[in-house]
Amino acid sequence: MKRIVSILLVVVLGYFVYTSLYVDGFDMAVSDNRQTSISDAYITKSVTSENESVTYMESTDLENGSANIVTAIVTDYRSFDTLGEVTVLFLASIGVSMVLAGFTKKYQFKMKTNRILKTGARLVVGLALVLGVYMFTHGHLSPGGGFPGGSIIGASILMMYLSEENFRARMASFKWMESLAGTVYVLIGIIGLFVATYFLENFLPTGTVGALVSAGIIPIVYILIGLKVGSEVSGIIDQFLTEEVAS
Amino acid sequence: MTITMIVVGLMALSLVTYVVSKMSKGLGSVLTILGPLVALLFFLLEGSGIASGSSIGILQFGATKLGWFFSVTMLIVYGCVAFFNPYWMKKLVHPSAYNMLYILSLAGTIGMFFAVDFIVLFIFLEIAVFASMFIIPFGKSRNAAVVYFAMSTFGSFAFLYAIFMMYGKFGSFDISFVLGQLATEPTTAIWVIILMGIAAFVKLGIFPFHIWLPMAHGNAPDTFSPILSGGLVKIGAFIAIMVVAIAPTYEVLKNSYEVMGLPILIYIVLIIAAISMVVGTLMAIKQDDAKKLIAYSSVANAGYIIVGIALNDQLSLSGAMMHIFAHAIASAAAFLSIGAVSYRTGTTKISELGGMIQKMPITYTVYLISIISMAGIPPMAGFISKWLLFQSLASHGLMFIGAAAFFGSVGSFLYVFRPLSGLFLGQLKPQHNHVKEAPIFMVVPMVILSGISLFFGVLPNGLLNFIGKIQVELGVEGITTVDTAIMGNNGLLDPTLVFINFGLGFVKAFIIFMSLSKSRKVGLMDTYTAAEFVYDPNVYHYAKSYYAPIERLYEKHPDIVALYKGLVQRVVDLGRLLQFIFFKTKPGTTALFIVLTIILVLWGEKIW
Amino acid sequence: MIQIAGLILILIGLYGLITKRNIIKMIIALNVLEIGLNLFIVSVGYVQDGIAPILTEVNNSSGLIFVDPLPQALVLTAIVIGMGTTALSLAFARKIYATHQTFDLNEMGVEE
Amino acid sequence: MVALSIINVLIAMGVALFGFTLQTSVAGVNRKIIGRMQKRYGPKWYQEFRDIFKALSKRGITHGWVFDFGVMMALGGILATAMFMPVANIIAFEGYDNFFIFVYLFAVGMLGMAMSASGSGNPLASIGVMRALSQMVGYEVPFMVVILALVSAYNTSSISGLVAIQQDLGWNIIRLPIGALVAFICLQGMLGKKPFDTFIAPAEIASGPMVEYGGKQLGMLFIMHEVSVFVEVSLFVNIFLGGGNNVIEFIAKYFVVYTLANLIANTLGRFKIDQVITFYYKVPIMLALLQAGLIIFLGWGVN
Amino acid sequence: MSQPILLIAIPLGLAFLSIILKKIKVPLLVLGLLFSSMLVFFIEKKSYIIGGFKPPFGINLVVDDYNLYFIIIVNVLFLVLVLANLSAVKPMATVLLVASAGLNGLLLTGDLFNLFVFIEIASIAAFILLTMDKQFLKVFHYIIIGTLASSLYLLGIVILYAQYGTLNMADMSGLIDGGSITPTIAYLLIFAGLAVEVKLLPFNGWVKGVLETASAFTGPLIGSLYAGVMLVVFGRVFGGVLNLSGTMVTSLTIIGVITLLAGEFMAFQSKHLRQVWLNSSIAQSGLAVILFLQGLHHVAVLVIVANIISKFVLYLVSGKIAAVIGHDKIADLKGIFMNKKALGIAFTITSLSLIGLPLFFGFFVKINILIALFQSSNMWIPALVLIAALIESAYVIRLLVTMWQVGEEGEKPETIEKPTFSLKVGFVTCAISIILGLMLLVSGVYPDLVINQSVKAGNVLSVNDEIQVFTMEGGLE
Repeated sequence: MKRIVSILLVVVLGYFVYTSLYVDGFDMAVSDNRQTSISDAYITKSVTSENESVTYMESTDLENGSANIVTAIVTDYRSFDTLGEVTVLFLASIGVSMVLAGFTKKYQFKMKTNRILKTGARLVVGLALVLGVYMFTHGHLSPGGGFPGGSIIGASILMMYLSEENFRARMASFKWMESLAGTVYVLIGIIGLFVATYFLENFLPTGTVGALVSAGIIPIVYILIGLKVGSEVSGIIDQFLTEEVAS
Repeated sequence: MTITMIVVGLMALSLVTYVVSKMSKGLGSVLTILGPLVALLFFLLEGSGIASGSSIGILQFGATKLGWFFSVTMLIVYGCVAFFNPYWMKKLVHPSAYNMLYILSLAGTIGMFFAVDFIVLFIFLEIAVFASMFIIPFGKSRNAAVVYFAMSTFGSFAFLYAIFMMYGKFGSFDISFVLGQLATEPTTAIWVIILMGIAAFVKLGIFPFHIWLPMAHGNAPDTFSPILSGGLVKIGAFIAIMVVAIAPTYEVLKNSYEVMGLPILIYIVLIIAAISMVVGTLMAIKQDDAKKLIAYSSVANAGYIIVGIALNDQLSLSGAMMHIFAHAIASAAAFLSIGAVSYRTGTTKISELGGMIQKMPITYTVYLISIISMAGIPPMAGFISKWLLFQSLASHGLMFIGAAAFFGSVGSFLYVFRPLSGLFLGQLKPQHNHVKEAPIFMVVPMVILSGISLFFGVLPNGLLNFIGKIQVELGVEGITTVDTAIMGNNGLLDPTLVFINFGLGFVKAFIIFMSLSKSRKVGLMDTYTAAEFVYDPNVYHYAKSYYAPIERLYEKHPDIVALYKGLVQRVVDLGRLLQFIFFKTKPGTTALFIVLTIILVLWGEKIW
Repeated sequence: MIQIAGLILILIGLYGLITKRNIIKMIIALNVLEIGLNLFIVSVGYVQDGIAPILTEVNNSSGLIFVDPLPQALVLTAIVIGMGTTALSLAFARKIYATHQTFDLNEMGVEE
Repeated sequence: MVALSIINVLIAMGVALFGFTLQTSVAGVNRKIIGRMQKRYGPKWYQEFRDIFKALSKRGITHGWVFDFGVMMALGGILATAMFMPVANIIAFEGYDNFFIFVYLFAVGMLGMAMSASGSGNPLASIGVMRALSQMVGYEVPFMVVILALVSAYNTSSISGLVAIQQDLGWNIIRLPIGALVAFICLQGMLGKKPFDTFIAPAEIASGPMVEYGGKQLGMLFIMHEVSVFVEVSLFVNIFLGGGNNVIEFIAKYFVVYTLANLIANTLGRFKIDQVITFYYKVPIMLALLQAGLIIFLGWGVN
Repeated sequence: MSQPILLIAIPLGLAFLSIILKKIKVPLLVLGLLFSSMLVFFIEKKSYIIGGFKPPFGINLVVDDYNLYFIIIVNVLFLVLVLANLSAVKPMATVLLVASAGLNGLLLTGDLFNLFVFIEIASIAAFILLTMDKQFLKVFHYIIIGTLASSLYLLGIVILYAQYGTLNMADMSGLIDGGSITPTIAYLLIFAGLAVEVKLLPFNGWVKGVLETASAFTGPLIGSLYAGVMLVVFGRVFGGVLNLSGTMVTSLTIIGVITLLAGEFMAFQSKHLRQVWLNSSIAQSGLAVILFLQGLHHVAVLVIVANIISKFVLYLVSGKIAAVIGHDKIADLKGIFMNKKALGIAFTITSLSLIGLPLFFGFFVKINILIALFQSSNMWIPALVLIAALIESAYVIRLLVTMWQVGEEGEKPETIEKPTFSLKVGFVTCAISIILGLMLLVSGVYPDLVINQSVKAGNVLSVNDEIQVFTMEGGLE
């Protein structure tokens, strides 16, 4: 009965939302070739300077040098959001460790891992770590970036945890990394404020669009984010794979 | 000295009093005496033409005769009652706070009477209310303060709403301007009149808003009950006068349906006033606590005041004002005498006392004089006002209201006699054998108040002439007096003549009495007992359920307190229900509510 | 179409939140809701025949038709935030389990 | 002070004295009549005077100052009330003989007596006072309502004014029989005659308020009682029977009213106190309101 | 130097640092907050660009009369709160720094999506802070509902983005005013999202569990600062950006009114101190929301300011009482202030201000609410507001009387012994309560500064030349 009512309610809600979005003159449907002026400016990188078009490996010294436009938005145009996002993750990792404060002993799975798994895992972990690092260093050029990169690092740590019974990452160093990465991110912002004019301003030369060393602070920020996210995710994983010390 | 200076000075004094009281309780309580007395002195010296003084911010005052009249009444009461404060310092829980709030409530009332602006009026009204509210729990009851404040706030908010209705229409808070404009907006005007009327009813303790009066007056500290009954209740009368006399009520209501030549609304008000006379009287008759009894009598007397104000003619209005004055003085004196008894014996229950006249004759005399005034018996001030009111009732031919008024009047003989007989007369309880007369500084203010009652009962014309001037100020024909006689609609009253006649009669009786052989003095236990030997004064005293035969007749009366309790219970239940519905520990429920709300709003959007 | 799918996922998530009394299931429902939301956001930025907004050697000019990059950036943020809250709520779930020995709200008996 | 010349005061005192003499005599005569009715011989017509003087001459007891003071206050109040009473064409204070003065000044005397009685310390007295006051609640209201209607209709509350109007229009008792009936029932209560003598109830509460009195206090209370009966009956005579053109007519009417009341009293038993109140709030008040309604709304009998 | 971004950046940076510099966590926290509360006084009113891109494209922070007012209050109170609970904050120092940054971000940001991020930061910080009270299940409730709420909010702004192609508040506001369609569903979703945080009635299932056990630290933080900031955000979004009209205003106002009344009803029946205040907070939020929806921003601002300050003191004192006595059942707190008069006086002043008695700040709030409502020719809302105020007065006075007086009904005080338990509350708490109480008293006698500031603040959201307010100095202006 409860379920039927709930389903009914949800369906009614869906109907109302649907009609308000698509029927009552409020046009949410995908229109063709609709570019908002803002996104257009992001794509042509013409927010501060008048810029007709951007060409890969040709345009130089633009307001933003990232070939990946999403990255450009995430780490430059709306970098402040990203700082907040990092903070959320940071908070989550602190929160997890505070909530599970008594949980210190590593969780013992019932199933024992075998040698193949262990060896395979080590192999993959190395590759995965490299992949992660690649991801966040090339975030301004290709899909990916700090967050996926960091997550991949976290995933590799998880793999180690699962495959090796006694493996325990050194959380202290992760903490240092996390802390330093975060602090440096903020510092970069503040440097922007003092060296240039604005907080988080891209005060380095942006170089050529598409080059590895380009786009000013974007790669630095993404590396920091990658390190930070990686260490935070690892921290969370570490915390989750522990259990309460029986007292 | 200007009004502004007095009001601001009193407010400052209240803080000073607090600080001084922290150092020395006695000194602080002396300040509570000096404050009102000095202010009274200024008012009397400057007369009703006292300068209003420059405004401080929004605090702007305008001198009116009406305000002067009320202020002086209030100051007399406050000044006289304050003499009791030093004696209560060690009995109170928070003596410093008491002293501060005492002066603060005075400042509130005085400020209110002279306000030219509704907001200022409201500010001071609320100050008076909350200052007094905090004093009440120093007495016997904690709930009383809450009930008082809740009821009072109900009235205040009705008033506030009315103020803002007028503001919404006329864009101003200026009292005379706004009330003057009222006739142009009849619909608003009627609402304003009703709401302000409710405010007046609540403050005065008119049925059905009277329940706070016995609770608050009966349970407040003995030093503060006289203030509540004699002073603060009269705020309601002030508001009522404002509604009926200053606002063009009769003009607004002139097209409405008429009963007995009066607009229906006025007639309803009269009926409510009549009910409150009857209810107040009946409830007062059955009280065993002397303070509660006087409190209920205030309810009944408030009915008279409202009748007088509502009729708003030459005689009734002057009767109402005279009654305000007379009742303030008399009820303060009555409460003070009960307070004095309580000071010496620690109780105000009639059935626990008896024969106090032997120990406290002056207190007894003060009580006697004040109840004579409260019952409206010559030669006290209360008679003048009742006579004027009856004149007006008779000339309007309001027979039902009249019947209620007569009932209240006769009933007042009953209830005032109950403490007189049970508390002061009769057998003295053995445990009170060592009680002494009240201290001299408690006796002095009581005697002063009694003197005022008597003086204005014999020579009221000075006061009545002033009331006449107030009436003219309010746009009503003033009361006319000839020498010592008062001109009524259908007869003359010469209080002086009445007093002289009474004096002559008394002298005759005195002569007869003295010329005859002297009686032998015997003790109170030495009485006719039908040959029974009675040795215990406790069992030989008729004070418990004094009016049992009458009380039996209406013991099954509907209880208005239960009604209010039910209302409060409903609020509590509703709150519990809401809390039960909305505050579950299950997030799913909250999510459900969110979904439901969104659906409902969207649905509303679709429909309209 | 994808928008509709996103909306449906949101509704499923809501349904789960309303009916489920199991903490883990509630967290899952919340995740479903968030995924639906993310899907919706991304689909809002879709442009007919648009390509991913990355300049590469193939798509080397900004004159091409790209899909709206902003919603994608928003989704990135939203995903990470969602992950953070999920992690936190799972930690809470573990803690609650440690105290009550159950994930089911009905069995905890703390209803007032 | 318009009215207060020595002459007026002397006249007023004369009225009071006249009232006392009249009522005491009439009461004596009535005792005779009642005696005859009961197949007794009855006392002499001046027996009441004898009783009073006897009491006054005795040496009594006192229970403290309020006991004496109350008696004086009672007698003083009642005498002052009687001084206002117009008797036929003898009016001490023309225009000032306001009805409300009678009611309230009368109460001073009553209060004095009640105070004195309670001050005696005897619970029986207190019970008597309580009953008297309770009874007052009963009879006062219907009576006042009728008077209110009259005052409202004639626009005067002066007793002499009411008398004068009746001399033009005729007696109120004829034109307003319901009101007169109510007033008479109330008079019965005021006088404390059976069936409304509950507050005295000699055999039950030993004469109630009077239980402790003897000697001069009792004598003074007798005087006070006689004067108060004079005031009460005279009010009825003046308001409903048109007073009198001369003293003889007034005395005749007075006699008739008082005797009638006495006769009725001697044919009835005694109500309990709550029966008294219930009775007054059933019959007389309804009749009074009916009469008032007839007068105020319909104007019957007043023009 | 007076860059408002530092209000966010410095605490964030310190927060990141503090996890390695564990030993000096608390000094870092105090330092950061001290810095913030100094900085707020030097901030200029203008729009600050972040990252060098002008507003519709980049994110900007806005400092205007509206939020500057609250930034000052919130930062100073945050510092004060930490100082009052210095012994308790050690484990939470990092989170507190983030919370401070989050609250400042909520107040400052001029971008709708950035607002979402800060809502998340602030609420996650709140979740973690609330674990101090060890009520995990109840916080879990908050997490679920809070996350749901922010998802709804996000959905709303995405729909708006799809419609108008911008996320900047000022830009959005202009486009909405110029546009032809009313995106009702988006408004409603945003409303639902914010309503959870501002505790409107059907949305606030989490409040009771969280706040009724709140300590002297989490209580003022969540009940006063968070609530105030969320209301400010609500005002910013619904007063400044979205342009409601027609049925929508009515429906949402009804929700506000229900919240107001139901909050007071629930508070009236509450038997525990903190339960009373949480219900009263709900009611006050309802009131502020009503005023914002009716376009009476300046009075809504007044309500928020009064509510932040008064609830701060009330939760602080109540939390301390609960900590010292061990419970907060009102019936067992008879005469608790008799041995701690200073604290009691502060508590009393604050509660009297809450119910709007003259001489206290709340009075002018009440008067101005009524003036504003009547000016917009509303008849029903003021009546309901007054009914709510009536109920509020009743329970607050009942509470005060209980806490100042000993003895059962009918007992005379002179016969009763004074309570023996003593209320050991630190000097700092007392001092803070008294100072805040005195502020309410002073601004109750001279409210002009606050009121004028509120009018300025309100005018930021929508300029209204015909605003009339009642002040001490000039009466009706």
